[in-house]
Amino acid sequence: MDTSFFLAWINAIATAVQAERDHLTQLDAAIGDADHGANLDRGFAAVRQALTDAPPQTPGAVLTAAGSALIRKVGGASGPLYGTAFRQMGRSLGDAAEITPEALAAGLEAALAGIQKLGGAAEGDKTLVDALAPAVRALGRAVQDGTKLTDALAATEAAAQEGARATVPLEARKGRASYLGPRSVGHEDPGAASTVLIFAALREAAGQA
Amino acid sequence: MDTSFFLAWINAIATAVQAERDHLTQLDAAIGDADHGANLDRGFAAVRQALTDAPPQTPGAVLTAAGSALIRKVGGASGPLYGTAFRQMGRSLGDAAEITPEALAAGLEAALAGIQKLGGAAEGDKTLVDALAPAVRALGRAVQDGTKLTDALAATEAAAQEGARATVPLEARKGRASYLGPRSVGHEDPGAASTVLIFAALREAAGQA
Amino acid sequence: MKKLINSVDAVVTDTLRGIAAAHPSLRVDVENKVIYRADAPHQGKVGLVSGGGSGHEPLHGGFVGYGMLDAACPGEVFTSPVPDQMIEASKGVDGGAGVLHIVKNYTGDVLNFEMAAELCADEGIEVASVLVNDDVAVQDSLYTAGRRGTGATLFVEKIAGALAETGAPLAEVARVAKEVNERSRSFGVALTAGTVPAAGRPTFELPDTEIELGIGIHGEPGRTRTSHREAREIARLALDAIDDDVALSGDTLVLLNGMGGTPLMELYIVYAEVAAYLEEKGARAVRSLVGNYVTSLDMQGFSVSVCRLTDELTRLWDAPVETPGLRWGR
Amino acid sequence: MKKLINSVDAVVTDTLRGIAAAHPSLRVDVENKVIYRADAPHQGKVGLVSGGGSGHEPLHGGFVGYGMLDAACPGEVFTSPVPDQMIEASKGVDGGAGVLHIVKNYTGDVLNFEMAAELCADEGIEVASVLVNDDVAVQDSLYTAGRRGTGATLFVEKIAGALAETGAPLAEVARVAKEVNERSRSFGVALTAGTVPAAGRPTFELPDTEIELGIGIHGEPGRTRTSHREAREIARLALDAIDDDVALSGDTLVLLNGMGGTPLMELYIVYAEVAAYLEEKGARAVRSLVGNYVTSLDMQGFSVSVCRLTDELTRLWDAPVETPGLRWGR
Ligand SMILES: Nc1ncnc2c1ncn2[C@@H]1O[C@H](COP(=O)(O)OP(=O)(O)O)[C@@H](O)[C@H]1O
Ligand SMILES: Nc1ncnc2c1ncn2[C@@H]1O[C@H](COP(=O)(O)OP(=O)(O)O)[C@@H](O)[C@H]1O
Ligand SMILES: [Mg+2]
Ligand SMILES: [Mg+2]
Ligand SMILES: [Mg+2]
Ligand SMILES: [Mg+2]
Repeated sequence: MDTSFFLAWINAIATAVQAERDHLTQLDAAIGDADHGANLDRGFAAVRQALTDAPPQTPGAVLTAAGSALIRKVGGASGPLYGTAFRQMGRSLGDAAEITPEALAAGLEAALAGIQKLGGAAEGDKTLVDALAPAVRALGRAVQDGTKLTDALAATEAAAQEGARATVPLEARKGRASYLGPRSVGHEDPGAASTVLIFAALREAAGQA
Repeated sequence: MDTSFFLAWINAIATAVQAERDHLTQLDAAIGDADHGANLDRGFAAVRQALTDAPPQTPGAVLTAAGSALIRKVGGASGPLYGTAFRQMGRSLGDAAEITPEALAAGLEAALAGIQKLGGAAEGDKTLVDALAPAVRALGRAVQDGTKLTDALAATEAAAQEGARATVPLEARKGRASYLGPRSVGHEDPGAASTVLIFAALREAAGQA
Repeated sequence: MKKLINSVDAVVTDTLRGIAAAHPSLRVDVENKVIYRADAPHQGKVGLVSGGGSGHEPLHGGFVGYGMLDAACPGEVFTSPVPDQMIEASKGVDGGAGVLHIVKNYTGDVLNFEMAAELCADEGIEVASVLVNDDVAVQDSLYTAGRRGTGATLFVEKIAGALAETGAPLAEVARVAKEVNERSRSFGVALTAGTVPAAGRPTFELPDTEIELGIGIHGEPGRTRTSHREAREIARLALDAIDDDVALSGDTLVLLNGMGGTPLMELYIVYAEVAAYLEEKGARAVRSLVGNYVTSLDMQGFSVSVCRLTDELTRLWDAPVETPGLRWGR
Repeated sequence: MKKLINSVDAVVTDTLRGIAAAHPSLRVDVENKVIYRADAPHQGKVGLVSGGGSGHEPLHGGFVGYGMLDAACPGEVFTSPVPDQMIEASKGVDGGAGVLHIVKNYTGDVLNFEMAAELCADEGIEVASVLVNDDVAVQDSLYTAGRRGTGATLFVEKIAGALAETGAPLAEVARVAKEVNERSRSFGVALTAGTVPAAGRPTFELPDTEIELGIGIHGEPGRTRTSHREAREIARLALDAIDDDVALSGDTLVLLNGMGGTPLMELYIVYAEVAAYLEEKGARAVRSLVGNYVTSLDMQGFSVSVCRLTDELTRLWDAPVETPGLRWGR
């Protein structure tokens, strides 16, 4: 996976977030403050702009730039969290020009660690970690098993999807939804839903590559 | 017509205003500020209270006390206008113990004159004057013709009713409805509607006497 | 209807209890429905009394205090107060220099204040009255009730109050009050109608795509209805109406007033357009207020009032004031 | 959705343009979205910076001025600002005595302010932070995000601002800010939900017969829904929640805060009940504010905040302040 692969991924995320903007916002209206779609759409539009204005030359630089743009433009909880995730992943990829599946898996592990260090959420707290953590584990396993990349990424997306769905019955302990206590039960976490979009975009990018 | 006749009249007005409170308010909502029913209901409740607290001994005193209570408790445009009307009528009746139809007609003329002096409205301005003036004229004619009192009061009520209905197509030149300009057209004036109640109550009181 | 009230009949009394509890600088006669400066009357100072229907808070009770009103008489919701209240208030604030009645031009207010003024005269209190009629949405003529009094009432109360505080005589205070009114114009726009508690539902219905132009402060519908549009264009419609009536120029005092249910954010958005419009016309908003001052229950919308200033009016506007609703310089 | 805006995307910028036009005492950097005191920085004075999502006006921009904040950073509607804004603001107000960040406890605000504080430290600006978390509607625990910051933010900004004005060092200003927060509790009630411009419809639906208890200021639904009832009982529900958390007694400062769409009349009606409740408990509201201060767009409802005063806090509360939203003593 080269620089253009990662540019394609980011692009696919931006497209998906724009298409799902209202859906994400509606999820956030139920247990948050009705801005998750608007936040990410604004953020990934800024990411696209940043990548056009100063095209990065390595996969790591693409992700670092994307993360920085998210931190600069999103605000809210998801801005620093996703921003840190992309920046940590970018740092983990270093300045390699070509990324192996193993490096991709390690990068996503770094992203997860970054989010958890910053936000302090564990699995089961009904946050995007509930989609991200199983996806990262699924990718790690698939890569270890030598699964073909497109299959590995399909499994990753499926794991994220399942993790997101599994947030529905949970009571939130982190983020705004936690204010609702038991009333947060019965709704999908918006951040988990946007994490699914990120992994769907990754599979898509791999399918086109 | 003796003191108890006038007490019965006032009582009948209070009952009618209470029953028609919402209707009067809805008329006022269309071209005013949605309080005419509440205003008059508050006012005639206070009138009832005043007449119970200190029972007046003559017809004139009944009307003067009623007018004073309206001025003290209603506020708005209708409070001083109706209050002045009853006070002027009370003054016109003097301290007679028994009121003739002629004196009644003269009293209502005084009421009309009081309202017009205070409010400056002419017929056709889409106010309660549009119901009051033709009613006063009808009573004067009937009394002059020697019509039986109950018939005379039925004609008076009919004239008020017709006058009220005739306010519908008018454009208001006085009161709040005048702010609407041409948009006041097509609605019955709430004050004209309450004037009809007053004459209906008068006919009722005569029917029971 | 969903309101924070105890009962429809108690709204005015309960509001007065709240005002009394919140503002030790005021003395509230809940039974007679009069709000006084706690330290009224002031010997030798002209007393300022205003009043009108409730539902316009902070007008008038929120403008009682140093440098503004000496007393306010709240009527029932959207219903002018009764003469008894005005007489009581006038007696309570008369410091021997007479009393100025500030009356918004509505038939009810005018009639009740007129009756009160007559009865005050009978009791030996000198009363002068000023009529506020700033609303350009209403066509004025000899044969109609004339223009409504709306936002400019605040200008009149503040500026006349400042002059009264200097010990000026009644005729002078009345003169400046009239001058402020003559130099002021207002226009209002509604996005939704307010709900009178006793009526239980909005005074008029507006679809989501329409707004009312030329509304007053009593929930009466406006002169015309038009399609909802950008804040910029709505501000322009309002200011065009004012500018058509009297050309906007020079230094002005601007009140961008919320009708009660509109958030401050939106008022600032409109104010940005108002300031830009004035500049285009070669006028300048050298003094301004943005917020809820002369409201209409929970109505959504705004009114804009412009007073063309003179040096005297600017100086009096800047003079110290200390009321619940307006406070500076002290 | 019917709002006075030019476009959904421009609400924050247009609001800033309006604030800039209305308040010459402020310097507004519309592009970087920072509102400064026009005369910042003050040499030797601790700089106070706060910020948070837009839609809560006058919080925070309306509290920039003498005796309160030196700068405010508005985020998008209901979205915390970004670190760049906070860094810019901190640089702009640092007079060499360090900067206090006043942060409402929301994950987004906390994370963004944390990042900003780190980057400020890198640039040699001393930063202390105080977290406001006064909302008793939220169950607090080690494993959750903790309590929200709501109305008490105003108390913290006013009192810390007054102390900073005396030239007190950063540690002292941070100490008093924390003390105010610890002594304050809030609870909110909604009659209707607000509408985020970008979402286009109310965040939640409430039937005409129900109210939400324990709402925050971001349109999030509350903890429980109950039947609508008299203002007296609703006030009691709110104060019971506070009193259960920390017994109400002694002299208190009370904020009866409107959520943006509720008229002042109703706020006074609720305040009368709040004052009566406190008296029943043997506490007293010796200082109070009634009005729209920490809002949630056009939401209808109120929040009540109570701070148990000390002599020091009372003195600092009474100290002069001159901001668009709060002004006395000058
Ligand atoms: N402490 C946390 N750790 C991980 N994710 C979190 C945390 N707090 C919130 N989130 C995620 O952020 C999402 C909300 O993002 P967004 O709506 O953009 O921000 P905000 O909550 O500030 O409005 C939540 O759905 C949740 O997945
Ligand atoms: N100048 C006037 N002369 C006669 N009647 C008037 C005048 N102004 C208003 N009215 C009457 O008063 C009625 C309204 O009364 P009400 O609603 O109680 O008072 P307000 O208009 O102050 O709310 C109108 O329908 C009209 O009939
Ligand atoms: Mg959100
Ligand atoms: Mg009326
Ligand atoms: Mg009325
Ligand atoms: Mg948010």
